[in-house]
Amino acid sequence: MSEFPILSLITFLPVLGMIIILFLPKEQPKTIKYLSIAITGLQVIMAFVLLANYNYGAAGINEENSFQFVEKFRWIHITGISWLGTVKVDYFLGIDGLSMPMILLTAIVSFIAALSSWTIDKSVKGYFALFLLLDTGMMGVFVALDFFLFYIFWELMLLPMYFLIGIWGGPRKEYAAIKFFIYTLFGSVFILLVMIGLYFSATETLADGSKVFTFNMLVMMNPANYNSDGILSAFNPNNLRFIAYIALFAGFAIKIPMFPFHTWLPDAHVEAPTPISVILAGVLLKMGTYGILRVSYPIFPDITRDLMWYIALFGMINIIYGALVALAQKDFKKLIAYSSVSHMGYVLLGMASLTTAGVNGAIFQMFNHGTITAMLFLIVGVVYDRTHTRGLNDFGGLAAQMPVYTGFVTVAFFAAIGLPSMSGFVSEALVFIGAFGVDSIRVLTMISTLGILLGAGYMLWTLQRVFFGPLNEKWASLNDLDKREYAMLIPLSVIIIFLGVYPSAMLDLMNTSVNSLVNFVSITLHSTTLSGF
Amino acid sequence: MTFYDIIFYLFAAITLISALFVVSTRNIVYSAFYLLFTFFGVAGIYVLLGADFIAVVQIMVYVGGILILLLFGVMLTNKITNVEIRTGTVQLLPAAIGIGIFMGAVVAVMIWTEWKLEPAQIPLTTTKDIGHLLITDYVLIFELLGILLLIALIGAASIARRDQE
Amino acid sequence: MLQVGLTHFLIISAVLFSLGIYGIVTRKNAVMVLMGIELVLNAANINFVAFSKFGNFGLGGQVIALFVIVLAAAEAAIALAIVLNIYKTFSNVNVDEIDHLKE
Amino acid sequence: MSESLLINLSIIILFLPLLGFSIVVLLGKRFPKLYLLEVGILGIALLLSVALLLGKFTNYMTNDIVASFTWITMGNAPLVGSLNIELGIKIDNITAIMLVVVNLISFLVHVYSIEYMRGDKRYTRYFAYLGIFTFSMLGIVLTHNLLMMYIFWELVGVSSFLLIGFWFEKKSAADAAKKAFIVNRIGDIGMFIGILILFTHYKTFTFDLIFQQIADGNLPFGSDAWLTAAGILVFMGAVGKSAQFPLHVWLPDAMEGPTPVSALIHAATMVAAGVYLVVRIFVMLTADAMLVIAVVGAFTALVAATIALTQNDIKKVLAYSTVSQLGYMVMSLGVGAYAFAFFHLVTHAFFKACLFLGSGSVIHAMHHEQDIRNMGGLRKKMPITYYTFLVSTLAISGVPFFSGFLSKDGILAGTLAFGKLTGHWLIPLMAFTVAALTAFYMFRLVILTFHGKPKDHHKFEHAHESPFVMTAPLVLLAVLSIFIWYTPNPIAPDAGWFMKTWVKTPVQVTPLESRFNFMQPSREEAKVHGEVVHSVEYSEAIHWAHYPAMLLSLIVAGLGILIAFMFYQWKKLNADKLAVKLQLLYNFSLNKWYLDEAYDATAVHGTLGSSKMLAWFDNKIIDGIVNGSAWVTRFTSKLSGLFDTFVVDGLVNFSAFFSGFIGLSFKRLQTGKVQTYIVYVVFAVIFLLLFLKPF
Amino acid sequence: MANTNLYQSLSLIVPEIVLTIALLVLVTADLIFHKDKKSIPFVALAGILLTGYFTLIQIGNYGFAFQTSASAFKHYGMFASDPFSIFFKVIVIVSSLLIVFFSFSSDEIQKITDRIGEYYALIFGMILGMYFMISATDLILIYLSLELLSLSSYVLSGFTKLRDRDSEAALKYLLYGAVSSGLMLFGISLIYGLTGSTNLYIINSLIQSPDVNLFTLAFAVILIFAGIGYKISSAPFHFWTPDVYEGAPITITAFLSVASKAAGFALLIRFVKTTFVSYTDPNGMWQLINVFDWKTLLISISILTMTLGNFSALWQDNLKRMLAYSSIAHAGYILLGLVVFSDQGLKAIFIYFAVYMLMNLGAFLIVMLIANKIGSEEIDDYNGLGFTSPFLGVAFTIFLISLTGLPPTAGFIGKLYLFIALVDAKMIAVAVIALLNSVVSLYYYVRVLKHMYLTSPTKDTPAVSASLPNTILVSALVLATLVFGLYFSPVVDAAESSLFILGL
Repeated sequence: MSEFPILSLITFLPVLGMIIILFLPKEQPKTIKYLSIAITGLQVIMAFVLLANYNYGAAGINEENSFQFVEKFRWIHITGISWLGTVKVDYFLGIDGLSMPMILLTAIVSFIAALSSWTIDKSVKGYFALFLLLDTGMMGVFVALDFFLFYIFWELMLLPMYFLIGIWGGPRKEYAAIKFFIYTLFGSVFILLVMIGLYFSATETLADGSKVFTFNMLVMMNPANYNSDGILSAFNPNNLRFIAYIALFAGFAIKIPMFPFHTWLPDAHVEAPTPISVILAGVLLKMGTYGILRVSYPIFPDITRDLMWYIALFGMINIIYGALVALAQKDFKKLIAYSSVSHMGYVLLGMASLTTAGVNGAIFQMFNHGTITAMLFLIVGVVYDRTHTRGLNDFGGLAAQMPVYTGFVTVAFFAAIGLPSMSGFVSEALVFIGAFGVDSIRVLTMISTLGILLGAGYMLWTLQRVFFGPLNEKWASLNDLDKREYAMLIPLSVIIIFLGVYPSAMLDLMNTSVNSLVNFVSITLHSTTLSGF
Repeated sequence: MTFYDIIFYLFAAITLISALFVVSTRNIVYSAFYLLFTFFGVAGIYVLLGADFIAVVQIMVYVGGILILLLFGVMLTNKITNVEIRTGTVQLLPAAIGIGIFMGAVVAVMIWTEWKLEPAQIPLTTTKDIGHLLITDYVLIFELLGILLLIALIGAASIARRDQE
Repeated sequence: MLQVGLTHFLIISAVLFSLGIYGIVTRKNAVMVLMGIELVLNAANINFVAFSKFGNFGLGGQVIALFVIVLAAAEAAIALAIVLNIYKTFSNVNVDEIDHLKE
Repeated sequence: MSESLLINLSIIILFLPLLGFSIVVLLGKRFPKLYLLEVGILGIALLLSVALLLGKFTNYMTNDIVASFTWITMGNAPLVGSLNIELGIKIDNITAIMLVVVNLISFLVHVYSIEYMRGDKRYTRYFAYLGIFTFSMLGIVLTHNLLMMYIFWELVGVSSFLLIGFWFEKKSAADAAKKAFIVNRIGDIGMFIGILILFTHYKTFTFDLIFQQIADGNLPFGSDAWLTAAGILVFMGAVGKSAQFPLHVWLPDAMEGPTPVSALIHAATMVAAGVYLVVRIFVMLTADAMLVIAVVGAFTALVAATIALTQNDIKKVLAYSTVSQLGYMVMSLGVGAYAFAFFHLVTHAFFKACLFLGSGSVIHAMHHEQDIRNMGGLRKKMPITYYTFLVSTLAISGVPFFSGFLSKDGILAGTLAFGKLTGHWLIPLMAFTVAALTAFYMFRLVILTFHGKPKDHHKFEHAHESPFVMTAPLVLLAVLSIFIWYTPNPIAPDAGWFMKTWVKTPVQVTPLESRFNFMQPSREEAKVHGEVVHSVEYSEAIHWAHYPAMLLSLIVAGLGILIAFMFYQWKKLNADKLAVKLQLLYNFSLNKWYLDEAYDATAVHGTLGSSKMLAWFDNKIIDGIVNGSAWVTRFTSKLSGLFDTFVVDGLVNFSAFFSGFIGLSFKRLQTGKVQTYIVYVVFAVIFLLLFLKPF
Repeated sequence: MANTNLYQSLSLIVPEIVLTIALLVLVTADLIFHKDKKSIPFVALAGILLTGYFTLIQIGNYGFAFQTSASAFKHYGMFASDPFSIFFKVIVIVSSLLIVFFSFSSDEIQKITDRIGEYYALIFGMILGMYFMISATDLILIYLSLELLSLSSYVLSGFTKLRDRDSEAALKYLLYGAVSSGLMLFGISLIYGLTGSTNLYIINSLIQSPDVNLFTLAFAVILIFAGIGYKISSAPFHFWTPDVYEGAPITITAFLSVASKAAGFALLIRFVKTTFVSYTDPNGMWQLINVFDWKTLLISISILTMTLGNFSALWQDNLKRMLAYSSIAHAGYILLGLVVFSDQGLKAIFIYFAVYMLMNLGAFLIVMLIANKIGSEEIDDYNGLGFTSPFLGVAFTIFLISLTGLPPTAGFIGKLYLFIALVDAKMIAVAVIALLNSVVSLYYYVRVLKHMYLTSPTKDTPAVSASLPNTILVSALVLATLVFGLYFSPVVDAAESSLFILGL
């Protein structure tokens, strides 16, 4: 364990940057932009420092001593007159195989998004201040191990996001922003409720032997810590674990977004400025699935097992539904938004399998979708910056005019389709391998494979409509990519291809944790026979 | 029926009938005068209840103070040239229904409740005892009431006085 | 029934109370509304005095009644001041027409 | 040569084209001459693969050389144990031969393209694409497991997509590219599910490990039905890639790509990958699966042949011919004639590449005229092209002394034997019909193109023989279509070294009861892996079928050629009149059995329609009541009545509406009249009293 | 009453005495310096600070004052000084302090400098009323202190006389208040009839006997509740609130929405706890005497209140009015703390109030500062203000977010503890309704943000900048809102130690 509080640093560095920015005069937009890029860049470096010192063999999940870079301080500790009044909230950060990929993703996507924010010219100061605050919120969610802390970070991003969409967004930005806000808040109040319920159901035994209620997630994962009469305790015959699970799941599902809670996504994406779309699709959506894996799964393994089939069902619906709706879109960004719905379905499906391959695939897919979709949105941004339109039918033949750009587009599109040698393929394949191995969801998996076909359908159709065919004369003077755009697109392409060829670079990170998680969820308490792996 | 009863019914009738006129007469000045009778009636009831001091206070404060204030209010807020100072009424029907039900409920409560009844000796004059109570048991309230009056004075004065312009 | 007891006084107070409320909600003129309020307070006072007599609660009830009377005076003073103020701004004191603040 | 050297060699061969691709893509803009590097690389690859072939055949004729590494480790998975995904290379004789074939044709196409594509504005890119294709194709050839097969399978799909859509400014080209990719994906899904079934059960993708377990009696999910299903599903991949009915529709459209590409990808190599896949999984095919494969192959061959009869585009004819021939190979595998299928794959690769390149030469000469009705008489203008084309035509028609005769004859014998052993006589019947049709339409093509009088004199005047870099590959390929390379005896296909020593039918691993009876080797034969595997019964049947098949095939081929001459050369018969007489059949054939239209009406429109409906549903219903559209939606939903129950109003929007409604009603309470408020209070007191019911 | 007792009693009401003296000094000062009244606010400030000081040193000095001589329950007085009361008194005095600061810079108040003495005197009257309300354990004292508070507020809400709406607010408040207190008085008289006493403790012990008439008791309680409910503006007794809040000067609106409400809640809690609770079990759950179904009443009232408040607020275009409805909604949330009938719930109320004071006063302060400049509280006039006045915009954003109850602001902690109490009492359904309500509330709070930030500023959009003192004041409130959102131990500790209510 490192003595150096690197997790705190990586989380709060952006806030520091935000404070500096707030003191900078707003007449110096360049300084602000450089500073933000530097800060996010530093974050990337730190993420890689983490990676370099990462112990691949430590599992995490439910064992505190196998978490890494742990920082645990007493944050709020109130000793009440009665046992009930005691409140314990720890400042508890730590990472394991579930969070490490997400930290990398957040750092990288934030950096790219910061680069992509260069074109912002309205209220630059406010924009980057909010942007960095958002960054902290996202990073915090992935490193927090105390539920309370987790929730605070979770909610912390709402407001910056609202403003970032609402102020710098498109024509219907107000509607999209409030829709995003309300939807996610609606989801998070359920999370809050379950959090409180859990708080009352599990107690932590302190060093002095006294028992206190706590928000520590790891404590909540151990069935032995539950009181016999806690409302969310499995020992309590009248427990509300099922309902709580549904509520928690709904809260996370809205973020994913899972059908039928997905309708905020297209609006938010379409209206958001490019970098924010990138962040939204690249990182925010992952928080939903991450939450399920981090919170729902280990705390409610019993219910998870019971509901496996339904999660898989929703995964399947997401895949097929998202793809079909994407097929009908005429707006470039909307199309990609719906493709996100479809792709997040794979994550759900993989998670639902509760198998090593499936969960590995799911997390890997989270990372890959983050990079791929980020790239897709950047691509839309590139063309939108030049033409100020996103209508798929307004283009045509851009490949001839912008060959390099089209090259990147092809990489991104084929990655989205799940072409082998690109990262998306490995994760989707693992998801299918995992899900197919489970008897109960095999049929759903088979139906889900249709998503591969439909995905190819809408992506290639888009490719054809926008880039192929005769060149639309309107765009005969478009320039190909500039240096900044290269700087955004090249790293992502490299990541996508590198992980497609050498997926172990990422998979090894999470492997131990995933096995531990699967083991924990599928075997603890009462083991059910699961065929597959 | 004893004499006491007859007196009671007399005062009761004065109180209630005049109260009814208070709330139903359209002429405000008449209303104010009917209110005078109501207050007298209530004072009589106090006497019947052995509360002589209260009865006196009732007459002095209510009739001598509040009623005069109200009359001032009537005069100041209406043009005197208008002989008949009339006022309209609003939402008679819903009010009548609601209040009817309400009155039914209250009266029912009053009748059906078994109140604590205990024959007791009430001293003929209560002034001294009330005075004693005011500076012992109720001293806090008594003092507070004083401040309340001060505040009321300040408040009424400050809000009613003409602005210096 | 005819023998006058506690209930008789209470009924008077109940009716007086209700009439007071009736006056409050039906009269347009603010001063009239104030008269209704006075009726309500009187009704409560009758209760206090009657209870203290028939329940042998001592003189507490009478003292309370005394307080209420004083309070009523104070309230009336302030009320009249406000009504005068209203008259200055609205040129009338019809409660139902003073409804600029709504929704 | 040691094993590790062979492995290293194969790896070098595999990655050389990728290297070329990367260099050309990254630097092609700055150094336009880099295409030569790509050509050179292919040349080296060809030399190396020949070396590899020699090494393999000299030292390890009967051994397979395998090397693998762990690509993904998933550690010690709960309930499963250690879980890894391995990738690797397996070099057996088939691989070695395929390497040479692929590299040879690819090299020739590269050379050919130097001239053919000259002047194109994306000239270097073209060569880059060819490189990535070659890399992907070699990956398919070399793989020792299903996953890698799938990976490269998709990669060739993409290269094919890029090359078909190379002239993406043409809408038809872009359409064709998309169609090819998507239609292929349909098959790929099946293949993927098949792979999943196998992996789920065996926890490995490696062919040999899977086969070993099947041979040990460990069937997927314990039933041979699953094994059959897995076989058929994996075969679906081949249906897509090898353009088998009903997924063959993409291949003719793929002719929108440059002609050398058609030669390389859509005739010789990629489309044969499907056949190669079936060859690879041949040992695990059950009787049912084989029957399905045989029927699909035979039907494809027939359908494509009938369509080819009436096509007027030179490349379309060849495309349908390719489909037809691929059907032949697939059918051959289905009937158990494993070695002949592979043999035909090789021979077909050469002569069909030659035909395509020849047609390219013609098109080049005719300034991109592709309609054979506008050609004619080119024999004199382009003699080299003509003669190489003729040689290849003879080969494909099954005329003795040419390679096609050898492989085709074997297949026909196989079908006959199959008919005899199983009673499925329809398959040989179709096979022979196809043979006749093939001879007919191929000669129709030759006659209309090269014989007779020129129809378009202007173009004819300008036509000329192609330059050396184009004709040299033609000649080489034509030479390779002669029997001598495969067997010393021109009428005994299985007498030659190709069939005797190089390629042998492997022992099936499926349970005995789910195999065809005749696929069960006698006990002694089974002992020696890789030796003769057919049962005595089957060998006898083949032997019996050999001469009748040869005779029959000669007759039908001759008949086909004769009729073609009657119609087009000597004009003894009038094709147009016949077409009018058989209007219905003619149109059916000309319009490709209306399959494209049928797909368009059902699958394409169905998907697009449902996607539009869902999008509408998503936008209007799920997202529901949005600001102004709230009332409209409600109104329409009321009108239709149908959707009313389905109004899964977006929660937010619904609640927005709902809260607005509540808010408005509350708002109305606030009248601004204080007496009203007091009335509320009085009512509230009464109500609360009743509500609490304290009595 | 024995004289020995009097001294002890006096020691318990020191803050009230100081307050009274301050009031008198203020009035005197007003008379003396009638030419130049600049010093008056500082006298008031000093009085409040002194009172605050004496309130704080009262911690630890707990007991009953003014015990009734004639009673058999001699040790119960009509005034209780206990941790509970100190907490609420601190809330009241801190908000009073803030209100005085507000008044310094309020344009409305600056325009009535000639009557500034009366203004502060009346505020002191309010404070005194609240102080007694918080500590009173006798129904008559309750009634009179409530009236003292009310009378002062009636006058203050119409004090400035600058616009029609001032006097209208005063009249409405007066009539509504008079009727409500009349009802309450009638209810008190019935209780007096049933028990023969107005002392809450005596009533408590008497209604535990089985012969009490439940219907009459319920009737009386509901009437009394009407009086208290009007003070805390819970539905359906809230109707005056929006009109008065909109009409009154902002300082008074703010004061009413926090301090007056706090006093009302203190009164309600003490009334319920001392009168209707038989004992508190070791888990901190209060055991209600089975004479009145407080639980049902309060649950329905609180749900109704928050729903009505939130949903009505959706449609408001005037910020003061919107905040009025929002304060109604908050009253609903706070009532939930009482609904659980446990120490946990009480603690939640404490925390909520502390937090609510900060954020609500902060919001009002900003509305006031902006109104000073643009002369309007209409939401449409806020278009683009976030850009032209970044400091106030950000501060307002934080207050509104806190009012919504989102982390990392103090508002979240308030809500969190409330829900903790609810979940602890297994009242999940109620908690869900409350949570959904807070989602609804997001709409209208964010609507303000929308106008401030999502609408671009025009040329006419003024730049509002705060003076240095106001900047400090706003910053302090913002800081407190954020700090308590992240480190809430002090608040919770304070609440924890204030749980004790004298009596049972």
